[in-house]
Parts: sequence; C-alpha cells; structure tokens
Amino acid sequence: MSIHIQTNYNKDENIWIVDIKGEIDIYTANKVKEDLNKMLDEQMADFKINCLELTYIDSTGLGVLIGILKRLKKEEKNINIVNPKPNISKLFHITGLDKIFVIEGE
Amino acid sequence: MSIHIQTNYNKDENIWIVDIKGEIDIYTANKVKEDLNKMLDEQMADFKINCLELTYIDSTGLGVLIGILKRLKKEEKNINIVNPKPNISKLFHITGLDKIFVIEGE
Amino acid sequence: MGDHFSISVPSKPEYVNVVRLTASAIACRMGFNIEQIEDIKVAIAEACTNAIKHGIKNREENFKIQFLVDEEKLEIDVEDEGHGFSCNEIEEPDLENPKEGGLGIFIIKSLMDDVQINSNIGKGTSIKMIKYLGDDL
Amino acid sequence: MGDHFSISVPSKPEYVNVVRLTASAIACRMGFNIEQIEDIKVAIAEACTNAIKHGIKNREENFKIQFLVDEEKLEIDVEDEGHGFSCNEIEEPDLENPKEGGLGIFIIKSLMDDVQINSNIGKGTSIKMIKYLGDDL
Ligand SMILES: Nc1ncnc2c1ncn2[C@@H]1O[C@H](COP(=O)(O)OP(=O)(O)O)[C@@H](O)[C@H]1O
Ligand SMILES: Nc1ncnc2c1ncn2[C@@H]1O[C@H](COP(=O)(O)OP(=O)(O)O)[C@@H](O)[C@H]1O
Repeated sequence: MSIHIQTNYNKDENIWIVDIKGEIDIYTANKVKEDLNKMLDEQMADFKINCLELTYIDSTGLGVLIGILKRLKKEEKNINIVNPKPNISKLFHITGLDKIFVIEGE
Repeated sequence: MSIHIQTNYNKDENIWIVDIKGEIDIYTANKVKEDLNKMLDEQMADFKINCLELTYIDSTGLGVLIGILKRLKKEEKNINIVNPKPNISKLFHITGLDKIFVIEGE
Repeated sequence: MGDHFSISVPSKPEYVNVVRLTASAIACRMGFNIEQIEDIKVAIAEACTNAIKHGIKNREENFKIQFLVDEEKLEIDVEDEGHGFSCNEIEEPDLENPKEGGLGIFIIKSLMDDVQINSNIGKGTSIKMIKYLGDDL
Repeated sequence: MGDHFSISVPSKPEYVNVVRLTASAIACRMGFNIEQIEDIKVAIAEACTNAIKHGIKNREENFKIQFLVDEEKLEIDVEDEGHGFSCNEIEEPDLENPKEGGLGIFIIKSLMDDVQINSNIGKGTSIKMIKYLGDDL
C-alpha cells in the first residue's frame, strides 16, 4: 500500500501530529479514514497534518479529510494542513477548502 | 528527449570522457550513435563512459555501443563502462558483453 | 491526424495509480510542464474513480480509456458501461455544508480546459476532457 | 481468474517508454521487487522495439499489449499484425563476432521465466512472456 501514516499525540498542546507519506486516492483512502478516526476515538484533539511527503491527493482523499473535519468541528477543534506541495495546495484552493481548513507553509 | 550526453576530450591520456544521463532505448539510440560517431570522426581515442546517471539501456543501446566498439577495436582502442547501475551491468553480464567491454566500479 | 492509445483497465481501486502513471508518461512525452502533468493525473484519476465507484454493474468488468495525442492537445476519454446518471444531478460543491463526496467532476472541470460528460441511464458514461499544450488558459 | 489489462499503442519509438512505465506500475502494484521490475521493463521494451522495427506494415498502425495479472505471475503478450518471421531464423548472439543487432529476443528469454514466440509470415507476431512473483527461479 503506497501510504504511510505516523502519528504522535502532544499532550501539552492537546494536538495530534500526523505525518502522511505517499498517495491518498481511492485505493488508500479507507486506510487513512480508519487510522484518523481511530485517533479521534482515542483522543479528541486538533490535528496537524504534515504533508511534506504527501505526493498526491484527489477528491477521495479530500473527502476523508472533510469527514474528519466535520467530527472535529462539533468539538470546536480544527485541522492544520502543513507544508503541502503545490499540486496539493492547488486542490485546496480550487475547491475552496482552503477556507475551512487552516493551511500553513505554502 | 530523455537523454543528455556531455563529452570531454583528455589530451594527455588521449581519452574521451563521456557522461550519459537518461535512457538509451529505440527513441534515443540514434542521437547517442550520432554523437559518439562524431566524436570519433573528430578524434580517435579510448572511451570512458560514465554511467552513474544512465538509468536504462536495452538491446538498442547495447547495439550502439557495440557499433562504436567495433570502430575503436580496428584502431586497438577500447570502451570503459564506469559505474553502471545494477540493471545495466546485469545486461552486460547476461549478454556476455562484459567480456568485450571493460567494466569498472560495479 | 494524431496518435491514439487505448487502455482497458480492471475496475479496481488498486489500478487507478497505474492509469495515473500511464497518463503522466504520455503527457510528459508530449512536453506538458509539471503543473499540467499533475492536473492531468488528478483529472484522469477522478474520472477513473467515478467509473469504479458508480460506473460498474459487476466487479469483473473493465472500463476503457482513450488518449488522443496531437501537436496542440491531449484528449482523454474515460468510458464505462455502468449505470449512467442524469447529468443535471451534478451539484456545485457547497462550502457552507461541506460534504465528503461530490467534488470529483468539479475538480475535473477546474483542471482541464474542456470537459464533456455524456451519460445514458442503464448504458454507461463517458467523460471526455482536453488539455491544451502551451500556457495555461 | 486474474485481472486483465490491454493497451493499444502507436507504433512509434517515442511511446516505448510509456509502455515501460505502465508495465512497471503494474509490476510494482503486484509486489515485484526492484530487480524484477527492471527485468520486466527491459523485456517488454525489447518486444515493443521489435514490433515497431520489424512488425509494422505502415506507419499509422498500432500494436497491442495484454497484461494478465494473477496472484502468482504476470503474463505479458505483445502482438503486432506485421510481416511476421520464421522463428528458426533467430540466432544466439556470437561473442566472437559481436553484432549491433540480434540481442533482443535473447535478452527477453534471459530475463523472463517463460517465453513463447508465435509468428506467422504475412500475418504478425506475438511474444508471450511470464514472470513469476516470489524469488527468482
Ligand atoms: N461514471 C459514472 N457513472 C455513474 N454515475 C456517475 C459517474 N460519474 C459521476 N457520476 C454521478 O455524478 C455524481 C457526482 O460525481 P463526483 O462529482 O465525482 O462526486 P462523487 O463521486 O464523490 O459523488 C456521483 O455521485 C454520481 O452520481
Ligand atoms: N515482431 C516481430 N516481427 C517480425 N520480425 C521479428 C519480430 N520480432 C523479432 N523479429 C525477427 O527476429 C529477429 C531477432 O530479433 P531480436 O533478437 O530482437 O534482434 P534485432 O531486433 O536486433 O534483430 C529480428 O531481426 C527479426 O527478423
């Protein structure tokens, strides 16, 4: 599977740090969805998603992030998308999702 | 064109130093053949072909090298194949061409 | 007259990235720049994802992709023989109410220069998309 | 029963690397290791090169590649409708007398686990080659 997710919970700041490497598409989206949801089951907290090594995303991947964001927003938490590559930040912009996610390091 | 050839004539040692970057296949072989033959027209000398950034070769590319080698052998010159990647040195071995080319740095 | 590729692909999620790589190899050979190649990869993947999600009647089916290459453009046609849908069903994404789905066709239209969707209920769907070489429009 | 891809490719040298990338994406998805993927890339390129060099009657023709994927192996079939040849024409390479040509089929047979060539003069050629997953034989 061409996706690798590494997670780290920072207790002081109550934040999940997530490194996603690889591609989120129709093949890998389910695994990403399960992993992120499991983290929220364990601990409700803001998400910081490090995208430096995320090489590809499409609507299926954006859909997963939107689903997680909706769960977080109910508890007034948010998702930070950090250091997305140009192709990835382009998709957040054209879909307007840059207005509901916090995007850093573009 | 996914091939890039850089050449340098070393007068003291009477040797051509050739850096080949990219892929030698049916699409790029003609350019390689022309470039190498032009060098021999200009100056008959041994060849040192640096293959560190040669990512791909197949029978079409080997054929070009054999053609050049035949021209060189008539003048008792040779071709040194330097630092070939594993996939490239494998082809020299299975075809037995490692016995007529000098291969270094495998 | 241009060059013509066609591929028949198993309707399975694990093969969408094979299509992406094929498309990007063709686009790269044609001289598209990196950003354009990324656009083409995403657009074709969205169309394949739809063919796989909505466009199959049974799991054993393949769907088909045509690539038409000429000096000025790449035309890609993704065709399935699935359920089809009525094109006026497509809604624009609503940011007040973000949804997990419904972004695919919107993204294809944003990234490609020209998009035509033909769908027949019960017969199947074809998404035709064109990207022009040269500067982005 | 396995998965089945087919591609129809224009008979032009510039597209052999598109086929190589497609083949390596399929092989990678199947779990072949790097060396095996390189073997498959070279073998399929040799077969495509032959289809383009010897296997076309006119420049506008396409040739066809089939990929059959199952749990234990990848089978690749490169088919053209060109001149064909008589298989006993194939000579082993002779190192005493190295030639510019004549290495392609020898390389395919060395890199793949099973190779079958079918050719009909005037009708065309098919080269079928199999690579097994798991350790090299
Ligand atoms: N190939 C197809 N076959 C059948 N229906 C399709 C196809 N492509 C798109 N659709 C329909 O159009 C809708 C919108 O597609 P899209 O924008 O890609 O979003 P999503 O697939 O996430 O719903 C789909 O929900 C589906 O009803
Ligand atoms: N697809 C094909 N159509 C017609 N003839 C072919 C085909 N493939 C191979 N051949 C014949 O077999 C010979 C040996 O092929 P090969 O080992 O690849 O070496 P080369 O192509 O360099 O001659 C070719 O010279 C040609 O006569």
